[in-house]
Amino acid sequence: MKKLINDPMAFVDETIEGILLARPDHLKRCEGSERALMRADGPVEGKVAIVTGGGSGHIPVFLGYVGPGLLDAVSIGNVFSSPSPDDMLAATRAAHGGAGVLHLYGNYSGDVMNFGMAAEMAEMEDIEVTTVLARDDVVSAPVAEMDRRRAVAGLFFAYKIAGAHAEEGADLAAVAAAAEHAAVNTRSMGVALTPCTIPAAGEPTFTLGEDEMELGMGIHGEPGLRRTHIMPVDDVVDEIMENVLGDLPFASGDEVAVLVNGLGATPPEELFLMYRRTKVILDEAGISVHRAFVGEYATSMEMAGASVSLLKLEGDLKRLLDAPAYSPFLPQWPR
Amino acid sequence: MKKLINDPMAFVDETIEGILLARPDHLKRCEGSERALMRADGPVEGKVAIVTGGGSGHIPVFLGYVGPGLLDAVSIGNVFSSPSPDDMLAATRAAHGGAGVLHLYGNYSGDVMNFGMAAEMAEMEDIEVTTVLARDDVVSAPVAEMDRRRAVAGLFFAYKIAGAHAEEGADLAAVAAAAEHAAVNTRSMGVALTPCTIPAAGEPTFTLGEDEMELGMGIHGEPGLRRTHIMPVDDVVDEIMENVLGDLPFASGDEVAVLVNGLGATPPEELFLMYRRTKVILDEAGISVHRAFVGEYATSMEMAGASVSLLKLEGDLKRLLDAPAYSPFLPQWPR
Amino acid sequence: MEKLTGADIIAFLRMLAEEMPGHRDELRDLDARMGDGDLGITVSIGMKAIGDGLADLEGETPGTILARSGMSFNREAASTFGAIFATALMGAGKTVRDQEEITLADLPPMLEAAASDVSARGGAKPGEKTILDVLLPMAEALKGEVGAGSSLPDAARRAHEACVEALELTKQMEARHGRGGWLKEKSIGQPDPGSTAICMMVECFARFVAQS
Amino acid sequence: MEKLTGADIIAFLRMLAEEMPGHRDELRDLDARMGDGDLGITVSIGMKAIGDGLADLEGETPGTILARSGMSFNREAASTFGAIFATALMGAGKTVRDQEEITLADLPPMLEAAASDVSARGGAKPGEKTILDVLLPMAEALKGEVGAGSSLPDAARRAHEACVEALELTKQMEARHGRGGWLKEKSIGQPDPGSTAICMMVECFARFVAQS
Ligand SMILES: Nc1ncnc2c1ncn2[C@@H]1O[C@H](COP(=O)(O)OP(=O)(O)O)[C@@H](O)[C@H]1O
Ligand SMILES: Nc1ncnc2c1ncn2[C@@H]1O[C@H](COP(=O)(O)OP(=O)(O)O)[C@@H](O)[C@H]1O
Ligand SMILES: [Mg+2]
Ligand SMILES: [Mg+2]
Ligand SMILES: [Mg+2]
Ligand SMILES: [Mg+2]
Repeated sequence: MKKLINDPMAFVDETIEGILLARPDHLKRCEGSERALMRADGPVEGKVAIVTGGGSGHIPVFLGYVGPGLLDAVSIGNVFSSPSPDDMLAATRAAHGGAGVLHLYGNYSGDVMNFGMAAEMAEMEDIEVTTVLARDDVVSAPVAEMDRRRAVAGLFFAYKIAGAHAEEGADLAAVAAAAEHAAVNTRSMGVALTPCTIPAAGEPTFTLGEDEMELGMGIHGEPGLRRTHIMPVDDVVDEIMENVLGDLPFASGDEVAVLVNGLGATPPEELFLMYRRTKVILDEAGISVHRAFVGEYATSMEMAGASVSLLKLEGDLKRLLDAPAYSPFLPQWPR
Repeated sequence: MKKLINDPMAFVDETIEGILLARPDHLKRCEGSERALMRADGPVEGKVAIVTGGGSGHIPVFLGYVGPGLLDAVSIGNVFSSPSPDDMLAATRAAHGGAGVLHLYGNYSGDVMNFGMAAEMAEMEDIEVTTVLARDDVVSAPVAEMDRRRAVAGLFFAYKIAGAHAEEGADLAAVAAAAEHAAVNTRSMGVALTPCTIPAAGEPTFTLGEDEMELGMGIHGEPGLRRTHIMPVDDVVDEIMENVLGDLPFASGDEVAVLVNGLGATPPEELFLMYRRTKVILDEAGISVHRAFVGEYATSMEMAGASVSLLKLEGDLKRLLDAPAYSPFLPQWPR
Repeated sequence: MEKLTGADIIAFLRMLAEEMPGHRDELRDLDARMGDGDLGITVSIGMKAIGDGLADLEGETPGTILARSGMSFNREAASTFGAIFATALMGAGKTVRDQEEITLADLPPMLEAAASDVSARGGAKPGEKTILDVLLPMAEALKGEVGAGSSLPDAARRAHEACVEALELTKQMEARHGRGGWLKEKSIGQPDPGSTAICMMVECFARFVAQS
Repeated sequence: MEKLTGADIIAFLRMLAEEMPGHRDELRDLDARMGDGDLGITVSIGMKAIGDGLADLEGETPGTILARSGMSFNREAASTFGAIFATALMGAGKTVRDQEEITLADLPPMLEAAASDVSARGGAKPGEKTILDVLLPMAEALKGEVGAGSSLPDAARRAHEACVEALELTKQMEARHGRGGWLKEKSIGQPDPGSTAICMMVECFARFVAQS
């Protein structure tokens, strides 16, 4: 295990310490939890609070999305494991500005069950909670069973859009509706080239042969569509786009935002090669690109691989996507 | 070689195509060269133009630093190889806004010689050129031979500061002086855990054993201080900081900006672990941190490793570092 | 031993806290074949958390000890299994809330309450390769033992046998929940990792009541 | 063959363009031991660029062909070696600018001009493990051949021998320039990669003038 770490068991807590030292003006701890962080200027009185959370190992997901125009608080689990309901409750309580709380996170069963417990506890404290789940990975279940789909990098769009709507002063139902609109309009698929290692486990959770890649693999190594010999990037993108475009389905005349996300070890250069092919395919399909995001928006530590996400822009989505937002964990927005 | 690429020989040109497709509002080609890019709104009349360049494989270095408040044009070499003087000349000519050009880049002999040829050609066309070299890697030569030192991620500070001063309307001599001030006030040292592969070469240029790291290794795999068994990150930072602090030397009462840079495969989490220890050491030394930058500011494709850079803030440097600047290839600035 | 006091439950949980981390790699490898590999760590950390919390539970009733231990587990090792396991222990504990002791006759309703709360929390039904598929067969087996008037140690041995048989049957099931759910038909052939962990705990329980 | 016309220079450069890429891996490995590994690619791409540019140079003088070929090399394969090699070819070409043909007697001043321009461009002095350390010994050897009235093929063979000997001596030198410069005393023991490439070209030259 080649990592720049100290004690593997202290990995998450020490990372949080480093983050708080580096960003004292941006983040602070939520009262009553070592594993929950919030906007340094929060709670924002009268604003719908958006709370997220999930396993560690995915920065900027999750804590990197806390900030003005984005989310309010986050609970932090061990690497690739759900946070505890106590930490989720602490985040919910601390972020609550009197206008209700949106729990917005990825559709993983550990997170769903633990956030479910936290939401029940919050309701007992008279905090209104609504839940929206990102579930953008087209490979993870057939479209008819969308509620079984897992979330990958496309979660970014739901964060950005819900965050912008909350910042505008929308109420809880409206913020949740915008988040859900983004979630159901987003489709993603990825490819993995190398595994990553959970520090406390010490060994990669899966293996890929010297010349292999897995199309559709999830960001924790969940099984994908198929394992294949390394292919040229254009062929990889062709297969990704075939699955992504056909799923919503996207159609000629649509306007989209594109996210090409790197999982960690894949260099920026290769992400732009992926975008290059994506753009050609979209042009051919008569689909126009409003904005392209290319970079690391959801990582899996040192995993090599990438994903392409499309968000179909309709109604308010474009305005909300374009709204300002700030977090020092994110790439600068294209403008 | 596990990469998301097409033909390895087309890697650089296809990357540039992808970048231009993704960022049409931000970058355009310089006239007369396929390997030179500039601000889409350039040349900026009356402003000192800053031109950089170097080998590919380091995004956001070099082209990611072109933008408002930053640089004006860039020439792009093959992976880890200098651009040609023709491309440097094309960038110089295209960016020139009538107020002279600063050639600002890293101290690598290929770049120095080729930029030297380009500067001579530019002068023949009556374009005034001044050159400043970043040379921040403390390991690469003793302090008495600073002019033999290579540049690593600390180049970022020289870019940011020179870019801000040019944007303010300073003249060529003043912009060059600010760049040189940043360059001589910056000290860096890194560590490498795994190699990377030049696409056209197909094989890693160096090897490191399963349990080895190399302290002080350069961003192309240049030899460092010593090769050692993997150490805890705190010990790595201790050794880096001992070399960095002693070199300027930094002293109690100094105010610095810190850059913890990831080389590519090292996850953000680990960079924050590095910052955590760096901050403790600086506190103990009585050195205060004005701003911390933690992320990927200069990569080496899929290399795992990181570096710590310190900029001693004096005079105008703080104001220039804090000035706004925009490029979609960079992390959002801490504010 | 025919009755379990709070002190007995604490002793048993301490035994689990000591022994279960020894299964860490086995559970990790099993779970890694089901999509990720977190279960080994989850069970190690969660059991250690239970162990660390026991000192504060001296003098409490068996039901409270179980419920609070479930919460400790999931606080330190939150995860799908953590939430499910906490839900199960809370459900079981609730059933014997005010009792100072529990006997063999209490075990079937405790297991049934655990299963029904787990089902409510995670939406699983029997046959979907979850811990329900060992909890319910054990409840059935224990009902039989109660009817036959067995001793607690004999019944516990029998419950463990039923658990092992039921675990074997999970191999043929297709996972629908947790990360294993994405494997679809590829999940067939492997035993359910969560149920494997339960089986290890029951084996421990059988030894505990036999030896005390 | 005692004189080299423009057509001869083109034929020789075409031979280099065909043969030098065959040394790609050898040069890469040698250069990789000196800090990076780009020299193999540099020489392959650069020589191909020279080859591709030759058609446009038909009818030009030897000096122009050499100078323009140096620029082609560095345009496509810019690098330390590219800049140095272009500088060398431009310096050599300049020396015989207007001549339609070159003879043995032209070679020593061509090599000396190349070395002095390289030194001006890169700041190296003899003994610092650069191509100067083969260029200057070859110039000396060729001066001797001119004095002895040797034939061009004999002189070229002798120049190659001098180059091989000089290359051997670079092993003992400590690099100060390029990426090898950072290796300091660790660069001792390896021959200079750039000088190795020059030696390969000179070997080619000796064969060219012998066979034509
Ligand atoms: N909905 C559910 N109901 C009951 N048990 C479940 C459910 N989902 C998962 N489990 C149990 O949890 C185990 C997996 O736990 P864990 O590894 O923590 O979760 P994940 O699958 O999210 O990685 C499974 O083997 C199964 O026994
Ligand atoms: N300043 C210099 N003067 C002359 N030759 C040089 C100089 N620097 C490097 N060289 C030559 O160039 C070769 C290295 O070329 P290359 O691999 O392109 O450069 P780099 O060392 O930057 O990777 C060296 O082996 C040496 O022969
Ligand atoms: Mg990375
Ligand atoms: Mg990366
Ligand atoms: Mg699991
Ligand atoms: Mg080299």
